[in-house]
Amino acid sequence: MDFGLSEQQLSMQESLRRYLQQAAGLEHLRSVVADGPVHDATLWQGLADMGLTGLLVPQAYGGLGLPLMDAVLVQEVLGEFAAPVCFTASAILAPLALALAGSDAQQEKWLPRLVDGSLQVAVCITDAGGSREDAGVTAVNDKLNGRLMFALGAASAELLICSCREGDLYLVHRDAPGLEWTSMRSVDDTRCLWEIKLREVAAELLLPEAGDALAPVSAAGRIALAADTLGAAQTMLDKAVAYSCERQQFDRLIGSFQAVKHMCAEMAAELEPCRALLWYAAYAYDAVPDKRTLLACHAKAHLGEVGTSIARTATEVHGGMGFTDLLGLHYWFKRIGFNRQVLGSPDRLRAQAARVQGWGVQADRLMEQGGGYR
Amino acid sequence: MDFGLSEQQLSMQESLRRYLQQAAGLEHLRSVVADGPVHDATLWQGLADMGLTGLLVPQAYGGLGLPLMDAVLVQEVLGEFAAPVCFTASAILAPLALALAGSDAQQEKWLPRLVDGSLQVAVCITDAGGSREDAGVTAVNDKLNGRLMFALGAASAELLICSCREGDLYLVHRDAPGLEWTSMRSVDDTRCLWEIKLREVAAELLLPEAGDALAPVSAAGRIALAADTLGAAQTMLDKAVAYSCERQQFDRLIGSFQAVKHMCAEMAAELEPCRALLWYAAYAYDAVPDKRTLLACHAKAHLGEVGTSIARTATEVHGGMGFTDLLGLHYWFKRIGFNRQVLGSPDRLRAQAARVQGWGVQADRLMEQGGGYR
Amino acid sequence: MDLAYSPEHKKFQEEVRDFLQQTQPQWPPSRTVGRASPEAMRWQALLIERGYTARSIPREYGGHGGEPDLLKSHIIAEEFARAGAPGGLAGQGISMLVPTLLELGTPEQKERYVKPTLLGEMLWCQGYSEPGAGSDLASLRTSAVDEGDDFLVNGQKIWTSTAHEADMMFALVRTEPDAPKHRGISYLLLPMSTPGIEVRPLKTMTGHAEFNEVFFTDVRVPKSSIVGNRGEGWQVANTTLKFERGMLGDPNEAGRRFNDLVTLMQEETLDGLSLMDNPLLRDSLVRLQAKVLAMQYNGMRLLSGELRGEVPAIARLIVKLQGCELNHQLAALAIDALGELGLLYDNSPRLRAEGAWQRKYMFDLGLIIGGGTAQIQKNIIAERGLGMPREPKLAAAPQSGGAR
Amino acid sequence: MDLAYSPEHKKFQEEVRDFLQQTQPQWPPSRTVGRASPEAMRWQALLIERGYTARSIPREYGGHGGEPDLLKSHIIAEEFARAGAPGGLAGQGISMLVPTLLELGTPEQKERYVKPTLLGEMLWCQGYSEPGAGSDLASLRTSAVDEGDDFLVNGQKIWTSTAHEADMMFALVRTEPDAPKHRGISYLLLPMSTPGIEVRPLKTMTGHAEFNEVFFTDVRVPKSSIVGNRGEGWQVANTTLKFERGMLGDPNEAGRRFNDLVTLMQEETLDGLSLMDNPLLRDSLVRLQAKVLAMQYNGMRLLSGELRGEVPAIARLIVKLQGCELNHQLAALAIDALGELGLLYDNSPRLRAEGAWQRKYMFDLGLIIGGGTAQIQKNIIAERGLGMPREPKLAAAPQSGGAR
Repeated sequence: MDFGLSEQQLSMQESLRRYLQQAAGLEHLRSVVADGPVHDATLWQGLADMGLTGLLVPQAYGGLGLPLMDAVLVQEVLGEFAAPVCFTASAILAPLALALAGSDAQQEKWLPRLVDGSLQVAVCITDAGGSREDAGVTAVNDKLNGRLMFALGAASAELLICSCREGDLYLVHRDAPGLEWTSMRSVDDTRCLWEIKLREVAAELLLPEAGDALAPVSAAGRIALAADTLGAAQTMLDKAVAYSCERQQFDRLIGSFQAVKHMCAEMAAELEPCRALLWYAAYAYDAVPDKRTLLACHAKAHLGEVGTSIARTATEVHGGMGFTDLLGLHYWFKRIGFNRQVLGSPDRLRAQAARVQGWGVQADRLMEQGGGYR
Repeated sequence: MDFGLSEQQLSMQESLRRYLQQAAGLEHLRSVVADGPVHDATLWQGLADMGLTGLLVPQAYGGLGLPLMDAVLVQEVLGEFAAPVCFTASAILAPLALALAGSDAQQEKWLPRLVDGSLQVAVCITDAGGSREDAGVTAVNDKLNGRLMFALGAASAELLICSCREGDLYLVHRDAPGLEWTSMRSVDDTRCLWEIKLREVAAELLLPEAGDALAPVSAAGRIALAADTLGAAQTMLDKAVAYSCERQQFDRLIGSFQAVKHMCAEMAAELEPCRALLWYAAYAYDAVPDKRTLLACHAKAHLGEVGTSIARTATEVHGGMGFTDLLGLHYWFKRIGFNRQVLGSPDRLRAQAARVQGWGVQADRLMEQGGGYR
Repeated sequence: MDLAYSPEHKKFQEEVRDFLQQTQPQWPPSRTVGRASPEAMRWQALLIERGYTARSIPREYGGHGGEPDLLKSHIIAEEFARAGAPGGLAGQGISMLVPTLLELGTPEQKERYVKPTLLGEMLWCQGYSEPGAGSDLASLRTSAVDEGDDFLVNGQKIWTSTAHEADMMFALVRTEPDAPKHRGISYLLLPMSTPGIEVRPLKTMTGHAEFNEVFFTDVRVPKSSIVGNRGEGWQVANTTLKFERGMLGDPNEAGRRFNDLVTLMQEETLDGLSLMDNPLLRDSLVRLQAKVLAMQYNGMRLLSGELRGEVPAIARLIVKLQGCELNHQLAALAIDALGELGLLYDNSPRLRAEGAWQRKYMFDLGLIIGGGTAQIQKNIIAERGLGMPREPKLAAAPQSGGAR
Repeated sequence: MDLAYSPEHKKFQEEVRDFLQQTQPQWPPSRTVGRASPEAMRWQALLIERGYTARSIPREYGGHGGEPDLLKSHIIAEEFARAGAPGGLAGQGISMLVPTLLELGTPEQKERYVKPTLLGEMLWCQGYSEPGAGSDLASLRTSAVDEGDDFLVNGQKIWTSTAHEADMMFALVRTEPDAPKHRGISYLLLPMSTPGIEVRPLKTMTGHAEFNEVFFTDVRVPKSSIVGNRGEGWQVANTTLKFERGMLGDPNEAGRRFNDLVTLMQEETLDGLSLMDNPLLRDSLVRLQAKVLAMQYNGMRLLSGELRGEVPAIARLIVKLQGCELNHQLAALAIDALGELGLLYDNSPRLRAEGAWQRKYMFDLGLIIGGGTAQIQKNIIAERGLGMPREPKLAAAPQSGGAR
């Protein structure tokens, strides 16, 4: 019995941190996102060269075939650095969906290119966040019609994996006729978001041998974003502590004021148990499939709340400097804000966590009859 | 334009405080409630002698015929002292219901006895808090059948005013055949609660000339309990500040620690705006009837939340002593807890505040169809 | 408790309403903080003439010269807000410098500065905060060295909004370096065109440069530019800060924001159902409504307190802390209600309210921190409001290094 | 990350399960803190024999004499909890005094006290806190004056649970009045039957006397009753306090309480609808579930850390603060879910769970305050966990009077 990370996992995180310290520091981040949301291709290639984009790809296709946990640990470190890459879409959701539900031909064609970093995939699971402005696509005879909102993924994505209203996953080529991509701009310029219109677009159904593919893909995405928030929030806390041990006001370090100490202590006290929750959610994804959805909902919802609170408190500890662009603290603040809403807001995730436990189903049924509230 | 209390109102509160300081101090409270929930008849007579039980009774029946505000200000001071009397039932709800919907004969018979303090009335508005264990009474041909839970009022109450499932108010004599009273015991021994079974009990309908009587009576009860919480919370805050300016630990007054200061500051910052909210709710009860229900819901819900938080924080500021019986702080703690639940919990009141503004009616309708959730 | 107006004030209220109805075609675009447009300046002149702004400032200094009447001022603010009409010019020159000069300025200073400031011809910025002097403002270091008739100013200011377009600055500088912290400061007026002043925009987390940094290198300022006595700038500034702090946490802003939030929740849907039908969002909305109302009524209570001449201390001290927090919570709920749509920013497609909710959510954090952080506010409430003991004096020299 | 047990531990797990199944008829009523019943003492002896309690305490002192195996201890706790079986005897004698004696006691002290304590024959209470020494424990004043072979003890203790039935007390007393605060304290063992000791029950807000006050008037205690060195009682006590703090905020308690809350919400109705169908209550429930799970997994992480020999510091330091708060929030939600029913207490008709929710709601507040208040916990997390600077030293004598 061992509840914790292995030596290999810890050293993988450490080497990634070392790499990002030199390749993705604050100045790099600033320059890369200066003109809006990006996927940093150079950085991506660096991750591929470290073998990280293929962590989840089966060994048969050149990947490492590791459990979700390892990719989640990478995502955590990317969150620590607010790294401007779409890791969740191309290195977590895409390989999982393809490995789970792709045909041999599809796997052979695409998985190796995920490993070498040459392929970017966009992913849109509208269901996860709920449908706004009637977004959603309908599949008839493998033709998709409709509109997807809030797809995650790089501008250079060649493929799109999306869910349709009926709950199936589809694979779509970027150059398929009838597709129209529009870039959306969120507060967080370190990830890209898209609106995609589809008119009679040819698509390939991703159908697993057993069960559905949407649920595990949703769960993995949520765990990944929770990990990203864990990393980002830890960075904000660390920066707040460090700043409070440097900054003087009223002839003393502000970190010696009890108010500041308690703000930092509360952040730590909220955040630290999230680490164990996240680990268990990632572990359960592979080891306890029954609890997959429940724990993914809990991890993302809870980290969404804790992260938001830390983003705010850490900014406050920095005083005016936290509010300026000078320290760049806001990149993490916005990253956490993004993770909170994408793939399901906390209250929506809690409702789903209740549903999978059979709690309050009568109320849900009544509301669904009335208009689809989930 | 004047948003505030008049000289008369302030001096009425001051004389009441002076009276309670000598007649209802902590030692008195302890001795009175030693054996369980009570209505302190001596204290009640004292209030009657000051003219306070007749504040709301029309002048024609010997009362002062004042607006609700004045009774609310009395209730606030009673909350400050956690005074063991059922003022809300006998001096606020009963005179309002009788004045609003009583016949001339009923008014003539009962109102003067409210003024001189010789009559106690119990009140039960089951609707306000929602029905637990299918409590509720049905009225057919002025006969009541069913079960009332959580009636407020003294053991010596001669009358009961209650609402039936259909939403009407009824007047019932304590000695009417078919009535069975059972005392309930809550954490708060300074007020009495009753369960009342009714089998074919003869009752007199209280029907106002226009509108219904239940809504204003509910609103008044809620504003009264909110006022009680305001007074009780203010006492807890004052005691916390005073204690922190006396108690030394680590060679300094604990009130000089920033953590303790901020706890007290946060209590004050939360509580002080409640005062204006409560005043406006009491004022609107008579002056802006359209907003009566909305503001009553807001005042009680918001003071319920703020009060709970202050009850806890003020106890914490007192450290271990706050947890003991020695300082008696818990009488206020429990008083606030009682006010939070009785006549509608905060979430239920917020739902009603939304409904009267037409917000979310579709969802409410769906849920009501499904089982009566309000 | 009587919220009706006297006949005189009712009449005044009608006057204001009539005025606003008649002048609607002349309304300039809603007021901004920086340089006033010609329309805005004309509007300002009209408002002064009618006594709807600069009401009690003497005519000789460009004001309306009326008797102070708090209730009329309240009616003006209320009616302008109700009609959605732009008020008079704002900005730190009008709200902070003018009252200070009227109280402490020399006749020449009043003569020279008040009227053009009121009319929007002269724009001011405030030079108080420094990178090392935020919460602890009195530790400011920008120096003004005595050089005969002039001071030679060197140092840096931060958080200087409108510095890039201002004509003038009112600033705190250290004229007596050897005096105790609070004693060696003077309050100085200086033209922004003086050689040696450099203004750099200060970008914040919102992505915009709402503020500036201002650098002083051997900037020469005549000694006659001091307001109040030399070395007493701290007291002069506190006269002014009082006005600034009164503006933060305005419950009317919370009211407007709340109404926008209600509209949003009525208009937006999720999975085809109105957001207002989401029981969790609705509950959060009503929870905030109670706080908004409480702060608005608290504001009315304060107004009545001023009319009576007895302002309830705690009710006043908590306004900034509670008001700014409430505004922030309103923006937070709007973002949550919008979900992913609430993340959108800049000129994104599907953007709601031009990204105002996110911008406010972030800017509010700046307001929670600025003008006395939430922590400083709590100290003030505890010490001045509740009479709790001050932080005890420390034993020795400044701590450094800490226990890391 | 691998949550499976090794074959050895799996086998052990089965052994425990079998044992519990077979012995179920013998289980005494669930364990209490005070004096043990004869059945509980027999059960305790059986558990020691099997190594399910007092596992690694040497046989010569009445323990099982096994090798320490944290994982087996964890399995035991887990299986007992799963089966709902009563564990071994608890109480401050077993959990705090015994480990202290084993570490620092003389051979005579171990000989004399450990075995009867383990077997439940000797009941202890703890004499640390005093009315004036709570958070600031080191300022305690109960004096033990040197009188040749004995100390003469005078003073008062508070928060002494089980004092009214205990045989013995382990106490902190001041033996060196002139030494610095932390240096003059000694750790003393004394029979509660010693003349001059008076025990008065201390009623708390729950209405029950869970604690006592203990008064000492010229109580004579032989010097041989000191544990550790004279004047080093502070260090001795800290060995013990470590054990106490580990017990507060137990995530298993949160788990049990959460399950009870789920049952409550499934069984109770409001207006005919299950409480679980109330979207607001359900949301609050799930919110707390995430916290309960997080604290439980945090506990597993700590266990693994102990097994590895590297306990993550912050994960450990936060347990008391977060765990006690979480338990309190669970009770608060239960009360809210029950509405007026949640107010009922004592032997009221319609009472739910014998009033346990209200009792816990209040008692938790005592736990949040006791054993290091929430504020002290935050200081510790900030200073020891995050390496932030300590409170700077004060300038002069104690403040008094304040600024009121």
